[in-house]
Amino acid sequence: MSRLLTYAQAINEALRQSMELCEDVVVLGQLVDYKSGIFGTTTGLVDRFGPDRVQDFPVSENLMTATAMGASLTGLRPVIVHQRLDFMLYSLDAITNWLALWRFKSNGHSNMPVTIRAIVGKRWGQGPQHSKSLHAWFAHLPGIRVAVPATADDVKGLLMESIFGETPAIFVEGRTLFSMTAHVPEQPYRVRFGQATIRRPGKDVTLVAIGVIVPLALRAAAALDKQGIDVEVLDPRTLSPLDVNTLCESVGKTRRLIVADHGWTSFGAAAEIIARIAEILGDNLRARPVRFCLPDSHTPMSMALEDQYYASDADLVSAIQKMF
Amino acid sequence: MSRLLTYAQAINEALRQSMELCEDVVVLGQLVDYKSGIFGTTTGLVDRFGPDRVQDFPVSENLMTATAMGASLTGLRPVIVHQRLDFMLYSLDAITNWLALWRFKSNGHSNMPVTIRAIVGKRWGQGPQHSKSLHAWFAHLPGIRVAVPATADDVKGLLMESIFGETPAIFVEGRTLFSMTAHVPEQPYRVRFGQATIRRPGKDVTLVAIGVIVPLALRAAAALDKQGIDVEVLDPRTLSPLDVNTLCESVGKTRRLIVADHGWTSFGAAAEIIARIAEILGDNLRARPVRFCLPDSHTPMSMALEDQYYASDADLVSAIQKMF
Amino acid sequence: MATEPAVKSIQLSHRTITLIGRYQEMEIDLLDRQTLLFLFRQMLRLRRMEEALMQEYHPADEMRCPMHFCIGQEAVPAALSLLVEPEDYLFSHHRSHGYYFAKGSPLRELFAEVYGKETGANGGKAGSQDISHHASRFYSGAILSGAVSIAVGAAFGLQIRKSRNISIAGFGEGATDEGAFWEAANYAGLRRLPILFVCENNRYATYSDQLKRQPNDNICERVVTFGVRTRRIFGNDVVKAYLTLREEMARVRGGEGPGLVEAYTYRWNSHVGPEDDNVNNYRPASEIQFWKENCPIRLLQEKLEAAGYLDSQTLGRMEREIAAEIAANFQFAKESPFPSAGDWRAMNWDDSSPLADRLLGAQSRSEFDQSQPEARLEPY
Amino acid sequence: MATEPAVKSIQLSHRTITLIGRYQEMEIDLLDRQTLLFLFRQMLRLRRMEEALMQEYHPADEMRCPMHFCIGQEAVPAALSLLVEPEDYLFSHHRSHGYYFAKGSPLRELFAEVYGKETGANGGKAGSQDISHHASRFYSGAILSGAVSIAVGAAFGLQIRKSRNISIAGFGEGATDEGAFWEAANYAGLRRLPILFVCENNRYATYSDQLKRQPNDNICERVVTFGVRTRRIFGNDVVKAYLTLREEMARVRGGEGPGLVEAYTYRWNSHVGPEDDNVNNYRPASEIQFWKENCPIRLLQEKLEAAGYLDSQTLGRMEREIAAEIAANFQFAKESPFPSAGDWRAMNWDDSSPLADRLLGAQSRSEFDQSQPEARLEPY
Ligand SMILES: Cc1ncc(C[n+]2csc(CCOP(=O)(O)OP(=O)(O)O)c2C)c(N)n1
Ligand SMILES: Cc1ncc(C[n+]2csc(CCOP(=O)(O)OP(=O)(O)O)c2C)c(N)n1
Ligand SMILES: [Mg+2]
Ligand SMILES: [Mg+2]
Repeated sequence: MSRLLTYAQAINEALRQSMELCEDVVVLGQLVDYKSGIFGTTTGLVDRFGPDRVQDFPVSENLMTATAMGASLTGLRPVIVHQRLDFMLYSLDAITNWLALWRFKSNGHSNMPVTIRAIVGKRWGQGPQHSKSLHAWFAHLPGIRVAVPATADDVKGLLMESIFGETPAIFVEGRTLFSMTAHVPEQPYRVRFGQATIRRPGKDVTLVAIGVIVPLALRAAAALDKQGIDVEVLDPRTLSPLDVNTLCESVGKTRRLIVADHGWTSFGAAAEIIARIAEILGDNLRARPVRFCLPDSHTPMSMALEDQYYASDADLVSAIQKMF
Repeated sequence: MSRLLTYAQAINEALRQSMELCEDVVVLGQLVDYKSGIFGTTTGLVDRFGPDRVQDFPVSENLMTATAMGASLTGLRPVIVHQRLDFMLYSLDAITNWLALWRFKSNGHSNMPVTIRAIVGKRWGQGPQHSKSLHAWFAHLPGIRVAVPATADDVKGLLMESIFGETPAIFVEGRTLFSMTAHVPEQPYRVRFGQATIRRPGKDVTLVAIGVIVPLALRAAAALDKQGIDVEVLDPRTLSPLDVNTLCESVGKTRRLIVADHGWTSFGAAAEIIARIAEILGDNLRARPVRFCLPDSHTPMSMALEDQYYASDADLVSAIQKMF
Repeated sequence: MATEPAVKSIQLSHRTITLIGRYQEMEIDLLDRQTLLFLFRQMLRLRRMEEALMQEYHPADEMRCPMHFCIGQEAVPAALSLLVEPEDYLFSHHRSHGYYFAKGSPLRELFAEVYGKETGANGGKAGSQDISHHASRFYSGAILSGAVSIAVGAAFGLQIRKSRNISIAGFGEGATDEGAFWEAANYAGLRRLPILFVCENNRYATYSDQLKRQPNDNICERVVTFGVRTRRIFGNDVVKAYLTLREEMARVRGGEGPGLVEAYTYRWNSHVGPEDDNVNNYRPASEIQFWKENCPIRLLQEKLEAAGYLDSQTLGRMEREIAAEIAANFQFAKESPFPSAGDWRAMNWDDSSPLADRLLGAQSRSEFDQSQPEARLEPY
Repeated sequence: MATEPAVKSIQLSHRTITLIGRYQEMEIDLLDRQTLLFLFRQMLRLRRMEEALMQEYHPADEMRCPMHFCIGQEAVPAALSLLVEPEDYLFSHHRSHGYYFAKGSPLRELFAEVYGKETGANGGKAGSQDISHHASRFYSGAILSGAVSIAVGAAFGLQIRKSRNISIAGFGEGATDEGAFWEAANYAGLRRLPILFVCENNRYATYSDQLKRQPNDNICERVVTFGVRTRRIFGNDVVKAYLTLREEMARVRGGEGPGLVEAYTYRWNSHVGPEDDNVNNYRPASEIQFWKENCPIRLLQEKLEAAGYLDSQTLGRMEREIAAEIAANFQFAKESPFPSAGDWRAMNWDDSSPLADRLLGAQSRSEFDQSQPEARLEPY
């Protein structure tokens, strides 16, 4: 049985079901225990599971991460939430010098199943300190899994997979997705890391769309369909591990590649995807691969500048047209 | 006039001359004012310029970075030093949420000319918390320049360019380079950001070697020369800005590209370079581009594992041979 | 009012403060009429400005950025505005308007900024929570405690240049949850930096009570152990705020090292935006009522009126002047053009280098001897 | 010795401590003979182990990793070793050997680890400064204060499971420079976590004097304001260390909330490695001399001999046993094979998911309606 749920509701359900299934699951984060519940994603949990398991944390992001890590050593499976990914930057020592290398350093004796949710703001004047998406950074780290779920059903399945998995994961959640709906199965289920999905099959060009860009990519693909360009939209769902097989299959078929990403262009996730294809498929492409990413610039606050900073459906359409 | 100086001596000279040229230059870092002077790079400075300008800082990396930033607002030109890049991770909030976006956010009214030196350990059991090189992360950041100087003459020129420039820069300094010598001009001089250098011209393949890998690349090129493979060794010197022109010229000529980097393979600097070439040159290559980077793994301490983790000259030679 | 304890008799804390009922201890005799009226006018200006921005915020929806209003917290900014010097540095957090105002930065540029206009203080790049005004040495930002750390750096710069100017960092009690804050306190205490920390303790970080995040309501007791002088005051008494800040700023300016003033105060509104956030049920109605009754403007106004310093005519004139100023600011903001993007690279990197051009020659190209061995590491 | 103040009469600090000359206040009567001898033996074992490792370090150059020896600082680890329970968690910093030893983790695996062997506690992946031993709940790491934060997390885990076990974090005074430390103290105080902070204040972080980095030598006074009980002791008095730690651990275990013990002590060696780092001229010779005279082992040994608890025969036997143990550890380490790399991915990621396999079903594929609008943000 599945119902239409919003992305935020799907997260909420994933957390609630995980906490029901296993009392080791705890949720830490600033304001997780208020009614507004981090855009609704944690609403109601504290009433059900109490303040030990659903805990408003001091504004101490580095410690929050380390707390989750230490708690995981005692068998807990913590989920931590950052209302903005930007706030998480205080915790990069904990993530990079400790969490990422814990398993490695322990020689495989000890894992830290910690799930970190980071929400990325977009538009409406979020500005440079409330809108960064650093998924490319996280995906560079050995020992960390990175999910960029685009739909309600994926976010639920990936979250539960992460909570009950053994390797720490960072979820980069696009805030503008939170009210979008999809059919979400009622029962607990998993979506595996490292398995891309073809959101729209096509034969002319592979459009890899990362996370929050997926709806835009699908709209652009629909528009191009009318113009006779058949776009295959590939959603990797997780960047680490990255499903290279599905990627190669798709590009092997279409022999055109464009990567759309809500991150900065240079040294970003799109570079990795293009480099992988270049390494593996070499000169088998019919067009030069294209990056469709944010400019290499911090985020402007003004709506006038946002309109230029964030691409529109039409921009993507015309970027793809140029490949033909 | 130039003399043979070690890399460490060249840094020391750059700092000393900069402090002589301009009293706004200050050096902050743990232990910069002791005789051992951060591998000799700061030795003697405190005697000459006093403890206000050469300052042993508390073990508070985030604050140290912010202190440099605030000081730069008052007109100072601070250089800060991290004995290991790993320690700098505590400061990623200051760098990413503040320093990188300061100019942008101020609408160009205010710059923060801060130079951050980060030293990367290698081998002899440095292990996972003393050997990370995150240059790819830094290069992803708008508003930050990233230098990866490989030689004594470059490090002096780039450091002085950075100290007297207007945009913050991060220097990633490979510790194993510190005793290597080059002819270093006596007078103060500049090496500009965004200008690659061809360390060895060749016609068969472009080997882009980043930072600490340069000596290894040159040795491999020499070995391949004897086998009739003429390698062009390109040292980008800075990753941000990246000298795309020289890169394209070289690869346009050799039509083969291999990128050797002392960073993790996935989502790293090599991906960016390969993606740039793919975007610009498309299918004009005679071989698939190749990444020659560290495995996607944290650094093992054991010398036995180090030998497998860090590539040898011979590994690079054979990686290049396979491209033919 | 014998049953209500005076603020002097209690240990100030958000737990005890409502016990005092109506605050009675403002001592206007300590200041001259002109200063008092100026303080009053500044508080009123700030209040009216915030009210006007709130009013316009929705449904007009032309100011599209998160905005943290400071209604109820006017005393500290008003007091600061009389004390801070143009060459001092002032840093603030997300709740920036009061501090921007205190630094005397041009208000119409704040209005234009929150409208995202080219004429804004940051050309529309920053918005309310990240606004800065370099020419007047005002800077803010939305990452808790981040600007406090940078303020310490400015103080260090001033110190080694032997300037008589000081650095001031304004923030809320929430910022002291961050380790970054304690690094700042430690270093300020260590070097006896010319910095004044101004903590407006309004009890909450968003909805979260201080005692949900910290074991005690004792920021002063903690900070003083880091070598920073501390003062705790009832922050809605603008006379007290003014005198305390004046004293502390003088000491900091005089080389006596860093100080912190913790001002107990309260925001009337929701944490962000003009919406009501009571749905989260985090503040007792009686507490809100206590603070509204002890509105900093009203407390002073009553004293001024009783002393005959302020009559309805003067007040009316003030209101009209302020209204006109606000109207002009809105007009400026609304009529200003939007920015257009242009060159993203130049916005983020400055590729010019006037100083390097002057000081540095070009390099002669040299060769690298590839036969030399790489360094073999020692333990360190 | 009337001219020398007893430690009781001074405020303990590294500035004043050398005034006491020879430490006279060890009270062995408070402990039974067996405990005293065990403490002595543990200190001696640790000392001899460190000496042996130092001896072998250069020029043999087979232990290729930075190593921070703890000679001179044996009292706290020895005391801890008698008090910590197997199910307690113990976290340490780069100077890890004493803590590893205290947790009762297998010493031969430490030897094998620093030789980079497959049989090492971490299979040669971590080395001295990052060593851990999961089975015995011991963890360390070389980033200052990082392990302290994780220790707090373990304490939180123990607390919500209502365990009677506790978490212990060992670190130096240098770690308290980091903001991370104060976040940890704040949260431990807030939640009254079952954690014991053990700060070995040896005055220096590498070469840098505490008073070059902190305004005062007053970690206890600072920490107590964060809601953590504190005790300051002369850390070379192993009886004092034992009694203090015993008391504090009992309180933590008993649910009385977090505590910190600050033990004043001293490392005899260079900061890292067996080399001498006096070239940096950072420690007065008289200070080194004071601490060597007040060697924790010697202080106890003299008392034991005076009390007739220890004679040269017993001591000789102990030394022989210890030497044999050390020799066996070296042999084990040297004879063990080096690891080979194998699968880098599996070393860094665990792709198995036994729990997920048990709890979760597979997903049915669903469609996404691309015509729906994206969310338009509100202020927050
Ligand atoms: C590093 C960081 N974490 C979290 C936030 C989210 N946040 C914005 S305002 C706020 C509360 C701030 O409280 P306080 O410092 O007391 O200032 P107030 O809003 O009460 O004036 C929080 C947690 C942030 N801006 N930065
Ligand atoms: C975050 C971080 N910054 C810097 C260092 C470098 N470092 C290694 S040990 C040390 C000094 C530690 O002093 P303390 O904490 O007092 O412990 P001790 O060595 O005296 O036992 C420093 C600064 C580090 N390991 N981690
Ligand atoms: Mg507050
Ligand atoms: Mg120390």
